[in-house]
Amino acid sequence: MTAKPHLDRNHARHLLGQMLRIRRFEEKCAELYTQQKIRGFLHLYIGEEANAVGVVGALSADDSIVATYREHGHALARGIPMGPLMAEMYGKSTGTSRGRGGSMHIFDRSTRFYGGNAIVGGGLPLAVGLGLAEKMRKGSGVAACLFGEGAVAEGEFHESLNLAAVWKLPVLFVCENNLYAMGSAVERTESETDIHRKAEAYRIDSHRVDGMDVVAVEATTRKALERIRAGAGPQFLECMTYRFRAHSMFDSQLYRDKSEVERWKERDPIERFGEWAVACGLLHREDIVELENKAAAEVDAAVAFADEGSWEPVTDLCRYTLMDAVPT
Amino acid sequence: MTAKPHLDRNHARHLLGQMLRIRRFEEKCAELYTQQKIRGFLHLYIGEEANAVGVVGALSADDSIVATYREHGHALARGIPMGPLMAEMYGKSTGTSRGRGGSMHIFDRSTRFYGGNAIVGGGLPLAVGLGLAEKMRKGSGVAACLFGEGAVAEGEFHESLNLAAVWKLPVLFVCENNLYAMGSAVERTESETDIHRKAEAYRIDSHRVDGMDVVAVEATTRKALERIRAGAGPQFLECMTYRFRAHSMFDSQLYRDKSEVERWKERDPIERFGEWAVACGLLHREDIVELENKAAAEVDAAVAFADEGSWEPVTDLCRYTLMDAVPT
Amino acid sequence: MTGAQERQKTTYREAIRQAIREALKRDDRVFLMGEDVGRYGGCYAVTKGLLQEFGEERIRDTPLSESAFVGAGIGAAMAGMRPIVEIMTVNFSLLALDQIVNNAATIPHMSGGQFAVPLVIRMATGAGRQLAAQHSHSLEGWYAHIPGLKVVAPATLADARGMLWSALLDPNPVLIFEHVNLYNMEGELEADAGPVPLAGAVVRRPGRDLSVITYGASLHKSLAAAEQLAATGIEAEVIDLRSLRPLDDEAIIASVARTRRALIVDEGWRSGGISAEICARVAEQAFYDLDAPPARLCGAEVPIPYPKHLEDAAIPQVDTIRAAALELVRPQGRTA
Amino acid sequence: MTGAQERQKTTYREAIRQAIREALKRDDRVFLMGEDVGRYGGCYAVTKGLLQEFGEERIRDTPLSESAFVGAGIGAAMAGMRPIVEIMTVNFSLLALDQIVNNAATIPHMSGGQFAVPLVIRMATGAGRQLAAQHSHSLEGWYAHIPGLKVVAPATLADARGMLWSALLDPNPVLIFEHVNLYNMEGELEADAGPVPLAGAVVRRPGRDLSVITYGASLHKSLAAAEQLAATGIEAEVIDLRSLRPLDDEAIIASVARTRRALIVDEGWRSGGISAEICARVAEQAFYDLDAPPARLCGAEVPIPYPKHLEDAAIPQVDTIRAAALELVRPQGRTA
Ligand SMILES: Cc1ncc(C[n+]2csc(CCOP(=O)(O)OP(=O)(O)O)c2C)c(N)n1
Ligand SMILES: Cc1ncc(C[n+]2csc(CCOP(=O)(O)OP(=O)(O)O)c2C)c(N)n1
Ligand SMILES: [Mg+2]
Ligand SMILES: [Mg+2]
Repeated sequence: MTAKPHLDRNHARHLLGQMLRIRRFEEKCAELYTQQKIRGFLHLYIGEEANAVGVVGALSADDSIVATYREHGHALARGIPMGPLMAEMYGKSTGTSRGRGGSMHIFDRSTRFYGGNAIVGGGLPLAVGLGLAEKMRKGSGVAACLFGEGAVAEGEFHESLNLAAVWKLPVLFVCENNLYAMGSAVERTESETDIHRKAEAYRIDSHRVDGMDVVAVEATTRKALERIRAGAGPQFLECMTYRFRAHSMFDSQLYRDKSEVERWKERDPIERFGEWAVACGLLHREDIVELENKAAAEVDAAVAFADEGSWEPVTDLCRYTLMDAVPT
Repeated sequence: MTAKPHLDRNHARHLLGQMLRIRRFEEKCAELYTQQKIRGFLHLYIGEEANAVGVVGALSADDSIVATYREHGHALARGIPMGPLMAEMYGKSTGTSRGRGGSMHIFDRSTRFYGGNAIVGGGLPLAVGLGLAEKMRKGSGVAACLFGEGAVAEGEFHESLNLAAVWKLPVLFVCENNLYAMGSAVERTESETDIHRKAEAYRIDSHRVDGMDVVAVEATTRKALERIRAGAGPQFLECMTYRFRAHSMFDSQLYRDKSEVERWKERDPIERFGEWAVACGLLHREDIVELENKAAAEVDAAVAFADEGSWEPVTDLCRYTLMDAVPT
Repeated sequence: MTGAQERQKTTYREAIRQAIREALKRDDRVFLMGEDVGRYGGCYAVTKGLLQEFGEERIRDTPLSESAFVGAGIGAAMAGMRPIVEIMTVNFSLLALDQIVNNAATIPHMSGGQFAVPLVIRMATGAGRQLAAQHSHSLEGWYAHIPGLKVVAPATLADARGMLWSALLDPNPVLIFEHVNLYNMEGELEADAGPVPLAGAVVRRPGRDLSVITYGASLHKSLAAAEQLAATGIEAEVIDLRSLRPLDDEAIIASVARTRRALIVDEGWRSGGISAEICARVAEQAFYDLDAPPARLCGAEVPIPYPKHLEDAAIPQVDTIRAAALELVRPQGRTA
Repeated sequence: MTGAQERQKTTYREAIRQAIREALKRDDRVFLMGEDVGRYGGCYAVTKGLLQEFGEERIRDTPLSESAFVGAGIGAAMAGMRPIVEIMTVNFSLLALDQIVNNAATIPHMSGGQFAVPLVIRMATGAGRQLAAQHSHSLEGWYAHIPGLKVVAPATLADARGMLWSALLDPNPVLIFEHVNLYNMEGELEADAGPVPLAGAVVRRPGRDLSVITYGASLHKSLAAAEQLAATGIEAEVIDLRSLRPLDDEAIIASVARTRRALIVDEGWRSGGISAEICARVAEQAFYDLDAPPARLCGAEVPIPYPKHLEDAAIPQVDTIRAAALELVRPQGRTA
């Protein structure tokens, strides 16, 4: 881990703070799941926080985001308030999407968060369209699209990369390669496992980065965004990462060794960054304690907010199936 | 054009004869189309004959074939008799598929011809399945799949190549790159126009060949088949070719210059091979005349066969929508 | 319809092209994309000349990748554009179905109303050109099953032009189905013909003896059959549904209540087609008004075959519509 | 059902697994492929243990590529194998729809009967697990629109086991829909329970006052509602369709002719769903036997939402079935 230009104390606090918020939020979600306050599929991002914080943190307000069902981290990094996010996890009407989407479908118009998409690969064409709109309007925004390495096998991945490249659209494709798609190791599902080389088959600039290193992810993302804004067309990042938890809450993890998980945990992005920042004097131990406390307080408040929220009335069940107007 | 080991006089006669059969058959089809004996979409292969003859000619009886709506050449090269083929073009019950498929959907069980498929890219997954069946049964057959360069942008292309490669299936992917998909030049639709390099993104061995040179196509195909039979997994050929005619009978060809067409016609695979074979003493001019005569006679007979054929009774309209048994 | 307007001779194809041209001029958020819509001029020549007039930015030839360009249309619509996406033929739209059903039809509701998808998808549908089983199906009734979509099938020049207009004004994804056999249909259109609402069936021919409920290319066959029936003294009312989702229950039930007999004519497959839905609604809502069971005349349940005689036999024709109407009005044998 | 047979306690999930195991043992042309069917054990744990028992050749984990592996199943079936393809959830099957509709359902007819596609596709369907709008739909009725397919929805342990068997013996592509809420259902099964025909509805509960026509998970809700109705003196006959394509008209009409009232219960969206088709057939074929209009109770026409109260409200429940039955038998207000 090498210090990058912008890494002052404030920024280090920011990065660590964001990762901690995400981690603590999700740990709480796991707990709430066992209490059955959160139901359905819950996909935890624990272990992968450096990617959301590094990538999403590098975006500006006029950029847009498309993510997957494993998107709590991206939503928090984007600045979606934790209360409505937690309320959405509960399915409360005070949630980001009135509770209708739940964990897998966080949407937030005000931060240009175009959804957690639960069809693997299904978000990529949307991101191409967001990029297209931006280009046609001569805006400077970039559409960032995050997906797992499992999506790479889907036809929609292929079609989307080609279309973005042919039309030189401002799209940042970010593959969060955590080595598994549910129980399928990437070596078993991809004939070419070096995913970022696939991007080259579309003549898309492509970079692989250590996804357990928030500083590296952020720096690489910044460079990619600069190239896009300079008109170079789409860019591709492959973040090498690992999920510490099961795929979802229904997964007995027969497909991987505990020892493999343990090995990756040694590279925990939060601990690693914290230790390093303290070691090189960027942060004090007290900073960490303070950030932890803030995160804990925020999570508590979010749970309270979610608990208090009301349920959407059943009479509204069909509302918005058809829209009366385009929201502005 | 360089002579290859197997190229004796007989084989040269065979290659030229096959190409001539295809050419004359299709010229007649164009005529019959204006007479409205053939209807619907008619996609002529004229100019591309070296590919069908080179590729399909190299296959053995236990190999199988999946082609597209531009498949008359492949059907003839495979040995489907011209009479039933022409009857199918008419829609007669004496056609290969009782007339139900017409020009775009030639099927022939006895020669393992698994269809003209008219969904661009739609045949590739089928070929993967044919290869899978063969591998699971430990047979030595190869599934050859022919498609245009337009199919390369489709998701089904991507998914199929990956699956065949991951499972090391005996599939020969043959891209007949005639530079256009309807009116879309490949530079406008592919960010990487060097198609055979795309195959490498799946770690599939890939070769580009001059598709106007029947000898080269055949030799390259043979080598690819050998590698597949030796267990190397799928192989990919890109045949560089050109269609001399319109995409279908409804095409005013606004998208390309006449001069471009003329330039390619100078490389006519039939003339070129004929001239060369005569020049190097493999064939006599009389051979060519004789082959032309044979082709003409065969076409006449096929037309007569088709003309004489009856229409499938309307009472059979729904027959085979559901099958009573698996044909054997 | 202000009678004083200037009327122009044109075709269904031209009417759509005109509608697209006007939309492109009226609203700079509108653009067109699809396979071969530009240089080639569209596989059914609907979009010929538009590239020359509007340029490559707004008339976009796409690679063969139905899922990506339909999905891109959804994304662009969510971001505020007004894309018109052309899919050459309804059979190919199956390649984009994930995007249409899982995204376009779902996101507005699932996001709690935060995002609309004001997208228009046009596609050719139907049999009659001997294009066989991968190019000839009629799946518009099938799409009408999906909440979150609007599905229309203009059968006249005025509707072809005016419904595209309304579709672009609508905040929801609208699928427009253009029957391949209508493109060459000639007729007159007012120079300033306006938008036509997306919902609302219309009586194309009034009659007292039975209601023939239909849409698209079958409308014209039904009208021809009605003429023939009139010669034998039977007056068929012919209803053009125009919209398959939503259906105009009121118009359907009002007509059936008057005629007391309903024949639904539809080129799609019978089982679970749009005719089934109409039949069900008639049975549910007009049960006590009916003098006979509702009847359906649909496409045969087969992949459409290539030869003309079989293709003709596979879908409703003037003859078979007339026969079905006769059977409904003067049943052979069975009495109530 | 030979009463003397040994019966084993098991679950719906186990019954399917057992059926797959037996098929793999019985016929070496049978193999299973799909996402995570092997190492992971299947997303609903149906296939757990099969990889260990049968090995990688016959239990094939596929990449995430629904179109390719479904299409590969079609190709392998055409070449003489007997593949079982698992698609995790019906919503994802939309990605493979081109292969299912344009190839599997079409090739036998289009090739003039030269090729059959003896393929079995299993998928999970339905709501009830709070999985929201991209994982919870009920599209089996939609698939039932497609000629060339057979569509079944086993609702009992015996059917889950026996219909898979029959599906593998069938020369046609068969889609098997397994409702997510049934997997944990417990019951007894005979040790040597045999194949169950793919067509043929069955009366699960006889009754004289109305026919409740349903299938899948709604069967169990309907039976529960029937019990409650019985307490109020109303005897509902409950028909389990089992197969949605073909439909068993004879059984449906016979029941309705007896009870003179039909209520169709179905978790899918109402418009153009399988209930519409049944309603239409009842209206067409049993019109003169009906004492009241046929009625439908279907899923609300929305993408299924995540929260339990809304998800519950979006699909038929015991309460709403009972209420609909009551309304049909003792209508409030309206008289004939
Ligand atoms: C089209 C589709 N197929 C299958 C699934 C079921 N599924 C959900 S997540 C998942 C694994 C995806 O893996 P990856 O893309 O690597 O993302 P990760 O879960 O590792 O973040 C699968 C198979 C789905 N949601 N969509
Ligand atoms: C999925 C799909 N989309 C569009 C079409 C319409 N279409 C038929 S042929 C064709 C061009 C295909 O070009 P290519 O693959 O290069 O083959 P070629 O015609 O050049 O032999 C198109 C767009 C189709 N048949 N299927
Ligand atoms: Mg992964
Ligand atoms: Mg081409």
